[in-house]
Amino acid sequence: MDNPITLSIRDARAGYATLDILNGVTLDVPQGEFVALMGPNGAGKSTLLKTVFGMTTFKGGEIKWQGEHIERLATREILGRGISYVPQGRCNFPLMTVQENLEMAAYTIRDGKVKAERDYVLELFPSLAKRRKTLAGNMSGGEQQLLEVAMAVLQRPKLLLVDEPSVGLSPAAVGIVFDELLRLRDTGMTILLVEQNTKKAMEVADRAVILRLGEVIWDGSPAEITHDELGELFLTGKMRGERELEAAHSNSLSR
Amino acid sequence: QQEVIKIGLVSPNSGANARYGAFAQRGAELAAKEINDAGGIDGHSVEIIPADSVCTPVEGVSATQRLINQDEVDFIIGDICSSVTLAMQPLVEDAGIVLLNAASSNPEITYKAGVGGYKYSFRNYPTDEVRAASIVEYAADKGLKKLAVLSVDSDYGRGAIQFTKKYTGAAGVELVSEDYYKEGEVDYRAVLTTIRKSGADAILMYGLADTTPIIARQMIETGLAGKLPLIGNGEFSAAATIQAAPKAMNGAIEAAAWLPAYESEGSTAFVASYEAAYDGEEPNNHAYGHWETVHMLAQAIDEADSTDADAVVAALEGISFESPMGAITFDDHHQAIRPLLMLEIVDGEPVVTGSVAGEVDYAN
Amino acid sequence: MTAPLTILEVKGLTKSYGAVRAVDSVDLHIDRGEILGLIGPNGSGKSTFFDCTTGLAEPDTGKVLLEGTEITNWPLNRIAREGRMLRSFQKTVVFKQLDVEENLVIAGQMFAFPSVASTFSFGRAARDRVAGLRRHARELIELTGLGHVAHMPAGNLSGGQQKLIQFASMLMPDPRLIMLDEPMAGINPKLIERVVDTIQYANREMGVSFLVIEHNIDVVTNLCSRAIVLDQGRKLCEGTPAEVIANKDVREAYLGG
Amino acid sequence: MEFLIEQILNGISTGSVYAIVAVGMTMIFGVLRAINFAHGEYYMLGTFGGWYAISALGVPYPVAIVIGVAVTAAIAFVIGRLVMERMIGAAPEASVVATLGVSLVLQNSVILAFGGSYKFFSEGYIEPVFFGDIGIAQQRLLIIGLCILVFAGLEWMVSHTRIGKAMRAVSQNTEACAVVGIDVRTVVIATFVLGTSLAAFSGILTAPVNVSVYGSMGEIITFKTLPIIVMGGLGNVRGTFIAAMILGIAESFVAGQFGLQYRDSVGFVTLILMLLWRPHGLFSSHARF
Amino acid sequence: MNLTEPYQSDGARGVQPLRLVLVLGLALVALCAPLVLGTYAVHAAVIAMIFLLPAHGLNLLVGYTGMLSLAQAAFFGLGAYTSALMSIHLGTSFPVNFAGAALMAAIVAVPLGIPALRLRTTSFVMCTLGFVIIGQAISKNWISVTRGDMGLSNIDKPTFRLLGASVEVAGPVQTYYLALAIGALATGVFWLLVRSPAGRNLVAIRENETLAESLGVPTWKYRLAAFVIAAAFAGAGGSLYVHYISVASPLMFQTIYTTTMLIIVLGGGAGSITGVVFGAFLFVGLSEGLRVTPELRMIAYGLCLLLLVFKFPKGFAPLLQKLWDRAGGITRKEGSA
Ligand SMILES: Nc1ncnc2c1ncn2[C@@H]1O[C@H](COP(=O)(O)OP(=O)(O)OP(=O)(O)O)[C@@H](O)[C@H]1O
Ligand SMILES: Nc1ncnc2c1ncn2[C@@H]1O[C@H](COP(=O)(O)OP(=O)(O)OP(=O)(O)O)[C@@H](O)[C@H]1O
Ligand SMILES: [Mg+2]
Ligand SMILES: [Mg+2]
Repeated sequence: MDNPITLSIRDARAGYATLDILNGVTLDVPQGEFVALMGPNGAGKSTLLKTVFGMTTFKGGEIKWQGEHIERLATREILGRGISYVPQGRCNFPLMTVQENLEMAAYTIRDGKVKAERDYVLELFPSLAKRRKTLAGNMSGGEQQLLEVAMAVLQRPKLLLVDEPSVGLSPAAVGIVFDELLRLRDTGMTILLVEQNTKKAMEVADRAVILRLGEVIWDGSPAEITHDELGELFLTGKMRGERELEAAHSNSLSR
Repeated sequence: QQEVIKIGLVSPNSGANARYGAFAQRGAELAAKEINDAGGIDGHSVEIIPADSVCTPVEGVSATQRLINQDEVDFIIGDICSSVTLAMQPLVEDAGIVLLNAASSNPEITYKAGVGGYKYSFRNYPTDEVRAASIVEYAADKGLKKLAVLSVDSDYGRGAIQFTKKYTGAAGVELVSEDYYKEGEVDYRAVLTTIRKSGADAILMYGLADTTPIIARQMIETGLAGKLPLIGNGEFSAAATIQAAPKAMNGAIEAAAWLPAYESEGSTAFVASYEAAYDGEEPNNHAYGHWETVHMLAQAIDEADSTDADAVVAALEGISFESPMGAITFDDHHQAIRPLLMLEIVDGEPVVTGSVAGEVDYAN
Repeated sequence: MTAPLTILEVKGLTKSYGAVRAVDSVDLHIDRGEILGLIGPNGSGKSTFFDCTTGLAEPDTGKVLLEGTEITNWPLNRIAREGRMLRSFQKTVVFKQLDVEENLVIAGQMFAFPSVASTFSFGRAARDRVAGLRRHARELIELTGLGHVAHMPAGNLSGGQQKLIQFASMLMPDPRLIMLDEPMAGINPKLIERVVDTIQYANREMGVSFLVIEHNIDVVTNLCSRAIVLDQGRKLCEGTPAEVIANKDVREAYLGG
Repeated sequence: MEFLIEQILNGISTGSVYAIVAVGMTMIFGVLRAINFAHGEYYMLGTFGGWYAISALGVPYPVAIVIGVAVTAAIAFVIGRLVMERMIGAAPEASVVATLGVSLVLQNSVILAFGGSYKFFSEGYIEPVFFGDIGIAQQRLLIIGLCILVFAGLEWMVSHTRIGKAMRAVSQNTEACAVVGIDVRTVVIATFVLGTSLAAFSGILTAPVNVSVYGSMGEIITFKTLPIIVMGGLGNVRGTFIAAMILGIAESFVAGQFGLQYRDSVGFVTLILMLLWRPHGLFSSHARF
Repeated sequence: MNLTEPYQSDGARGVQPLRLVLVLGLALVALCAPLVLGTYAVHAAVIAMIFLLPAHGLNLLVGYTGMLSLAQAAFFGLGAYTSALMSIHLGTSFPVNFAGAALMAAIVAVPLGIPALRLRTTSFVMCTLGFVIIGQAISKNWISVTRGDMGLSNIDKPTFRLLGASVEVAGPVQTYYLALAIGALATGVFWLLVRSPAGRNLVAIRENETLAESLGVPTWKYRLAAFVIAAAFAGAGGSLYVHYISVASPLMFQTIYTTTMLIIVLGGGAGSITGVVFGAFLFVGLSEGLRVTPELRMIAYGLCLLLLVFKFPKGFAPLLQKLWDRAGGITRKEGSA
């Protein structure tokens, strides 16, 4: 993994209106890396993705994409630079059919390949193909989730920000989605994935980043951390070792 | 030091009826200017203080309250919409200020004024009763026995028809259909179509000046023009109206308090100076009415030789005002007794066929 | 070993939308004190099944009986109020502008007050009732670990936090039966453990029965005593989680080989 | 029988006018989720523009149409940038107050600017043509024709062009728009200008048969339009057309049979009856909870 | 965040001296106003308090239940006619007419509400607007009762009859105190209402109806209740109005009445009692104040509305809330945990 750094976040601080959520996040992502962002609920994972995509109030630090400052750009401009975002929760056009939603996904792209790609995702997710003509808003939760992933894929991003794609998906569907993500990674796409399904995330990701209270508290290869330790981190923000050290330390003081 | 005589003018300056209010205000201000240029009312100049009623009782009352308590006017003229005038009457009564109305047609206004009623309210505007009566008569003479009603949906339009019904029996005239249109209505085809079927001889209309041309044109469309004349009131005789649809307006019969085309030096002089003052805009009857009323008030003040309300009331009760249309006096309900012109449009020109000065009988 | 008393019984429930048969003559029963799992591929009709049993949607055919009384086509609110049978929604919903505590108090109200009319009273009695609800709410807030955000507008909380509010709200009235639509979706592993504990706690201590839709197989296995699999609106199979997972139809339809 | 035909004809000719105004409003509602209580004012502005062009500049009627629409579009653009743009994502209540404000300003500015006198619109093709006993002004036939053209055009635009798709998208989910790269602001402004221009267009088209031109003429149109857009299923182009025709014909019959004074209730009575029968409007599709 | 006003457990307990001063001060001002103000200003205050009643009702619908209803004007008119007809034909005294008007409005609201409440959002708005239009048509055409466009005129000033003696409340100043009493009472009742558990359920409905349903709240009953109560408030306002203005005519169904109520509530701050009370005085005051320029009046008013929307999108309520908090020595953090 000695590819050039494409996305570099330096001491980013951001939030909503007056309240700060991210207080100084630093993260460098090399081209073509698959990064899994994890952390307890409310840690700021979604906020981080939104911040990269320019949907929060930015409060300081810097975000560079392919060497260019993007922290002050409008969402559309960011999208124009090859960054796509799959938000958490419902984000489709409920009164349009699946077909139309997929068409809208490629709104900014004008070339012949769009149709072929649409057919590709439809055969990739047969349950969508079945519902081609159903209104997106009437589909099941999982079906909508799939639709949104499909929409992102159609945007041919260089960097894909995807927020909890596995929510509400059956194990089988989860498998398909992650296989697709890996395939995209192999085509050189950089992926920033937020997952609560840590097991699955650890399997597929090249690198795990753990966020807590708006700060990166752990950053390394999934191999270096067991599932239990991960849980510990979520709760206390500390690894086992550290806790014992501290205990010892405080003892020594109390003497 | 000559202190100014303040005359409050309550009229709609905004909303649907703003265009009538504008005429009223311009008429009144023109009169004030004329009076002041002639040296004022023995030395005192007069000032018109306008206040917006939006043609809504609550706004009208507020406007009046302001005129009385804030601007401390000596007299009030207004409003155009009857409901507002009715709401103003008790106020001026309590405040002891003379109210001269120059445009509202609801009979209540004077049924409740004068003897045993509001002491300070006067109306210098023909009642629709007189108008209605004379129109019915006239129609009967012309052999127009079956009338289809198409009037504006307001106290004016509805009231006029109520009075008409009072006189139809005697004159052997029948109303074959009744329709009332909302102010600002633009589509009369449907109702005109029905009227064509109804076998009426004429369309009886007490309407608004600027809807007459619409109706006239749509009469042409629906093939009524030339077959059924318009009779009643609605500035049929205004140049603009006739020119909008001459074919339909020919033969129209109107009973009007005043019309721009009326040949009398006072009237033509007014039209001239109005058009001079307001870059060529043709005055309408509200403009004239308020112009005339201000002059009448001035005369009353002059005769009373004071601005004291009771003195002016006395003066008005005894007044005999020489208007361009003829002499005007008030009956004991403070309703002006004034001439009403009957006129007919003969190939594109209004022709005065007579003048009536009926009185209201308050018996029923 | 006396025969367990069934709390909810559904007979031949069918619901179709145009051509789609979302739910196709499904029979199902829940015993008192049981935690039943409902799983199946996406679009297999689980949520629709919930909607039809809880009165959010009208079933085409079929019967729903709660402790013997038929509640088919009762409106949602009546089922909740009189049946004490509550449900959560797959799409997380909370009272966005109200703080967490208020969210829970509202959840408790219709059960603390006997009638609609009585809620219009503002006397001491009413205020005490509400105060009581508030205390109860505080307990549940602590139980679900939302203490530090108790007074924040629920709408500003993270996806997971909102799920927890939804869950806590349903514990406010002491319910008979709770139907959860993917309670674990988007909740972090550690919290999942806690929610599982809470569910089991409510089940043990408060005697609440559960019907749980869940895609997280681990959760289903260590939470549910029994699981039912839907596929394309039909009941595919039924049994202990272990049995169900072993079933080969289930493997290909749901677990993906 | 012939009477029936004539009333239907009257209805259609009225309906066409409503339709053109209403479709603009319904499209604006679509993208902003806001009822534009000032919509009638643009109808008024258009009429005034045309009237002024004719009476002051003495241009022929067709040119006046262009001028009227252009002027309105310009004003609408400014208002769009200053006011409507900020209504994106705002509470519906806010947009009610804002559009009421705009309506007051426009209406009374015109009253102030053009004074109180009567204004009559003298141009247009008002000579009637007769089919047997039934007469109708050429102008009305023109309106009916243009109305059909306008709707054909809009239908095509909404379902086949990018901007059309974008409009539908904006009306459904603005966050998703950001995600797929639709610029909500531009779409809103464009829709607003288009919608108001349609109102203006309708205004000038009807001016010759409606003759009278005055500052508050917009209000009555706004109120005619409101029930139509709801019946048509808010934001639905085709629905609006049908609803407008239904209302036009219904009004003609009521006016013809029961009397003109009941006409203005027709719109809302029909609406309420319709809503009792189909609470979600005639043509609206709505997603599951 | 003013929408949660009644429920924010506001940190400070016990009586806050500053607040006490504030409240007593306002009360004093209200009581002494007529002594210092001119008749015209007093009259304006009366108008404000008359509109306050339907505004409270509207606030209950928009601010608490989340239903934007334009029907308030219709019930206002209905109340006015009822009150007027009672005093004309039955010669009853003001309290009776007042109650009668409120009751009539409430009763009529039921059959109107039942169909209307099946609707949501815009459809509901239009349906309620329809009620006003239809109300106008009825008042114009049911001539035998309403005398159509002639209207009902010189209706008695509010009169009270106690054991033979009959007192008439004439003129702005006297009416001011009557209106003040009624306004204060109404505000008090409203305060209790929204503070009651029912009030909380209404807010729940505003926030998310389906969720409220799923928690056992019979939303339909509550929405109907809100609609009826709101109508009663409007009817009462109409009664006070007609006895003060002394004319009832179809003009009462003009849009200007509807918009005035709307602006008072939305501008004052939907969901906040203080906001609406403030709004009533502010906006009536504004429209009166602008009379200094008859021609520019409405234009200026319109511009003020735009300014309002942009500067205070949630009305003045949040501002007042801050003031109130400060008086109570609270500084509320913007939510953050
Ligand atoms: N729109 C918003 N306005 C105000 N505060 C918000 C908003 N969205 C999120 N927050 C706050 O930001 C914090 C982080 O939210 P975020 O959604 O980033 O968490 P998360 O890590 O994505 O959690 P989850 O895994 O549950 O999605 C939360 O505690 C929440 O209170
Ligand atoms: N209102 C509706 N109109 C049309 N089709 C619908 C409607 N509601 C549900 N469906 C269809 O019914 C099927 C079942 O939907 P449902 O939400 O019950 O699935 P589910 O089992 O909950 O799936 P998931 O696990 O993804 O939530 C879906 O295929 C959906 O497309
Ligand atoms: Mg998140
Ligand atoms: Mg589901």
